Amino acid sequence: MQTIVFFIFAFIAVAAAINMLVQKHPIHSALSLIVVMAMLSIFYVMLYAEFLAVVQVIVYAGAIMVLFVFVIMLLNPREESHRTRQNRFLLVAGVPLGLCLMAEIVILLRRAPLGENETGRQLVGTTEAVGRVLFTDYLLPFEFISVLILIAILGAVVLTKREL
Amino acid sequence: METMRFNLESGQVESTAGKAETMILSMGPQHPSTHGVLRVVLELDGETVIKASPDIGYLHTGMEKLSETKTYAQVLPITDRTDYLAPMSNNLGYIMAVEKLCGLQNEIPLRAQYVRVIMVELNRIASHLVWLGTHAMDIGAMTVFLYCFREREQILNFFEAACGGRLTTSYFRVGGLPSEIPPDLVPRIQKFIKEFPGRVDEYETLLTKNPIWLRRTQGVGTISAQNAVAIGLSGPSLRATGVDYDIRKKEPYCGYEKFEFRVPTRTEGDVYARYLCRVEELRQSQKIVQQALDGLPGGPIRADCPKYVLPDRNKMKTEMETLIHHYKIITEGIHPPVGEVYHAIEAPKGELGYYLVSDGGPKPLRMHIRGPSFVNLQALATMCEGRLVADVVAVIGSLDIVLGEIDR
Amino acid sequence: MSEFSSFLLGTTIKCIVVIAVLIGAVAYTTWLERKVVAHLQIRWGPSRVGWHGLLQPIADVLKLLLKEDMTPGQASKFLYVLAPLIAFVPAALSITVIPFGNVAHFGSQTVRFQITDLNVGILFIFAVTSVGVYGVALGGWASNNKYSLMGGLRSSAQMISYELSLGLSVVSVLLVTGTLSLGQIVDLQGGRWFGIIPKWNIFVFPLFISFFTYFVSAIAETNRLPFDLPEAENELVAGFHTEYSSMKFGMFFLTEYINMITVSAIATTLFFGGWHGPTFGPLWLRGILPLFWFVSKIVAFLLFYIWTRGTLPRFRYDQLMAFGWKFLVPLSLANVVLTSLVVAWRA
Amino acid sequence: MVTIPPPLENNSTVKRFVEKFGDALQEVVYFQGETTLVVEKGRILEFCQFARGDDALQFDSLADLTGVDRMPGEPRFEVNYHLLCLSRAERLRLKVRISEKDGKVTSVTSVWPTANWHEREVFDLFGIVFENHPNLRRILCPDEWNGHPLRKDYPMLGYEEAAPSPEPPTKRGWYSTLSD
Repeated sequence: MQTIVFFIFAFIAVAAAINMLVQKHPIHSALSLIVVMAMLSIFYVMLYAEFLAVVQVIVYAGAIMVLFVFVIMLLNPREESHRTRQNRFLLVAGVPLGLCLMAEIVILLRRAPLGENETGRQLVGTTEAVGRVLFTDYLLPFEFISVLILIAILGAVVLTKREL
Repeated sequence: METMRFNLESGQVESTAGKAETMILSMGPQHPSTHGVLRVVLELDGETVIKASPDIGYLHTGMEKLSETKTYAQVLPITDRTDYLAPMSNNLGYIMAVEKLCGLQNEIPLRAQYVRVIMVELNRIASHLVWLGTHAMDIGAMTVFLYCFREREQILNFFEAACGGRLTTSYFRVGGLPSEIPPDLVPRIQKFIKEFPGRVDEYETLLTKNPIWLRRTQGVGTISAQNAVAIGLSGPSLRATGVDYDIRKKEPYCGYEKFEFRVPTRTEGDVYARYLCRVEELRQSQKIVQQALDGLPGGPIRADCPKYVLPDRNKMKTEMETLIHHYKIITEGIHPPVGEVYHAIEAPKGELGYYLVSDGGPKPLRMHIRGPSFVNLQALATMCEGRLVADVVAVIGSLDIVLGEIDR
Repeated sequence: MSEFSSFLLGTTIKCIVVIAVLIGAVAYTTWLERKVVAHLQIRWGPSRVGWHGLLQPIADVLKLLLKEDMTPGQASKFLYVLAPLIAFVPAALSITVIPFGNVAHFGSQTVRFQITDLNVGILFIFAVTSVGVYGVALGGWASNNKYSLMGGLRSSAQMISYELSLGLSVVSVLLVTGTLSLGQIVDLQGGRWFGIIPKWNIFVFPLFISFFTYFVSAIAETNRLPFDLPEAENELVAGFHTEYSSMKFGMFFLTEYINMITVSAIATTLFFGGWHGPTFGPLWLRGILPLFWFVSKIVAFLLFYIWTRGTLPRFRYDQLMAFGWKFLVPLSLANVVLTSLVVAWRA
Repeated sequence: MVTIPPPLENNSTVKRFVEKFGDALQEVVYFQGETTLVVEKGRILEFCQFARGDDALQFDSLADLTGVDRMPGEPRFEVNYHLLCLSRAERLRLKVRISEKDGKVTSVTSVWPTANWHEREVFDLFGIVFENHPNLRRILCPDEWNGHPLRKDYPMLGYEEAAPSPEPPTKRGWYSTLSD
């Protein structure tokens, strides 16, 4: 049962991802990306990580992508011409990078313990587990990231308010 | 991307290269808040208005041309249809211009003058009520609109009782009134006028100190007194900038000098100031109507001037000469002397001027209406520059325009 | 019957019932709004179709269904059709985790008046509603109309901004109750202090501030006056749904009212004890009464909504953003800190 | 020297104009309490500047500006300027007479910005051209309208062609966005 559901959603996710690349209009690409995000969140649910699933939707689909769509709507670009597609630089840099990424995934997958992990189920994705881990083991990185984001926010404010 | 754009003011085609990309928004002529068929072409940067150019003429019906083919009496119903929210004021403006042309200014009996003042001031209240309702609605407060219409309805009923028409009254006649007012009208108006200040309080509770209302109106659409005069603003919009000019006070007509009232002025010149001025005018008009009702004299309602004014019907049946005058006026119309006059009155929206040129014939050679809305609307561009789209709506509302009068 | 299929059957029945009731509720919310606003404005409101216009909503739905469904020529067709759906589905989804009533016993059957009690219930609602923005934004964009576009832009900016204070104001509740599950949050609000004051969250010390921030941001999230800028009819004609007609418009309309109901339901759940209220009488009445209390609390909120609509003017766009970012967000942040201190002191 | 009608003999406003302009003042008319100064067409701008700027006059407001077609009289057109002094509540009419052949007068928008729309209206309805007007386009009639409706010879019935009139090419097109 679970496997069937997984494959259905996995198929949708991959299709949406491909669609994102293929679509010419930025807004269609952005929407496809949102579909991918939604599918990812379903995978999280299937992994018993409800908190992550929900946060995935709130943060990525609900906030970040809204901003993307907002900006796209604001600029209202036309359909992308084919020019960028034929950029040689993309070919030269993109293919090796893609291969690297692929290799990484393969290595990671090979290292990862396959099969169901009953103990991991309860511990990884719940709100409590995430909170506990964040505020104990990973407190320092967590705080660092907060400061980093704060700096980014300040930077954004300064950039937009430059004319004042 | 370099885009060429037609500049509405200079008439030149300009390049937008190097400037922020702007959007042209054609607001109107079908738009809920342009009070009819006004079209404002807005050049927007985001939601900020870079330039607002009013485009008028969608309601141009050629009233001035039409008047040239009608006798002086026949022109009267046309004047109702200019500012259809203030038909009485328009009737009065036109009739007074004709009276001036005929040299009847000082012949009008007192009773007629008082009734004229009552009607015109009631009309001012009605017009301001529509303004208040629609203005509040433009800013999103919808309830005020219906409250205002409740009172306006009563005023229209009074008009109906007096002349049979609610919106197109065609009430006054050269030399006085067409007929005596119905006997129960005075007590009815008395009753309404007594209740009215409470009603104004009601509107004010909803708006005057409402923080959202204050934010939407204060400091919005500001214009300085100097600019206002230069651009020709008149009426409450002018007085909101601090220029104390009310034709009723400065060039009294129709016996306004007999009434005690205050001309409200503000100095801020913003939407809120215009709002306060008009609301105060509601109260002052109420006072004037009260005084006029209290002091309503008896006597004739038409001037005794057989050349221009229809004679008394009973006399007509007994006196040959009167019958001839009656016949002449009915068949040919009146023949004012050759000359030209401009008569301005204080309409609810500002200076309403009627310019009449007579060539001695029964039809005016030229009739021109100086509509306050037409001139006031010119200030829109200045007031909206650099503001937001929502402010354009607030400013249009605060100018209190009627397109029938702008396009004529 | 296996556990799974009985779960499936039960949930399906609940879903169908809830959706049907919800749509009916929406229809009669519109009736309520028209009637109440009318009476605020000294007029009658719907009065011709049925007794006191009670059949008006049905007539409205029929009208919407039978109207010509137009698509503007230059619109982005796919997105234009998709947008109302994107708006509608999340709105309907978010009702799933709200507990309407206590566990009731009908004979041998035990029914819980809640479709599902997720342990991240409140977050789920946020997640789902945050997707609803796309409906409005895309609807505005896809119509290829400048007014719609401006409405869409306004709404996406507005909804992101107010989601922040909405989320922050809920955080304080979570701090006090210590759970994300709406079922548990309601359970914790049972009982009374000193026998009279119900143990509702609104009466817990700093939480009335969060209720304030929550409700104000919620009004903004649902695009209602005084925050109805995305559709501000006096500036933007009809904002993002200017070009929509027939049932596509109906979907947006439904969405708005479902959102109102959802927001009221969440407010009831988080702050006003959910379905808690005095119960008495026979067993079936005890099962039904919580439902009644829950509904009456929602209706009270809806009436408040309608009241504000009849009273207040509309904000201007920049004022709205300033209000959100400069007042509500700092206030709810400060409230989170305050609540944390209170909770820490109590522990 | 222009003759001044008796009621205006002691009128300070009229005196001031007579002192300043003398011959350029073609006629002084007094009718029903209104003063009209008929002004030499070429000097109307000077008159207006003086009327507005002079300390004794201070006609700071232009209440109205309109045209009259006196066909078949000659000169055919008149343009009337209704000035208003807000501080003294005094009104004054300036009038210029324009022949059909000429059909031009200087714009007074530089003196009173409010003249802008009034002059556009007179241009639209009478076809009188206001020189140095910042934006002389039709205002009430559509841009592509033929003829000037308030002229006495404008056809009132049927589909006759309006008499062609001298006018600058009408600027058209609100959008005219020429891309690239």
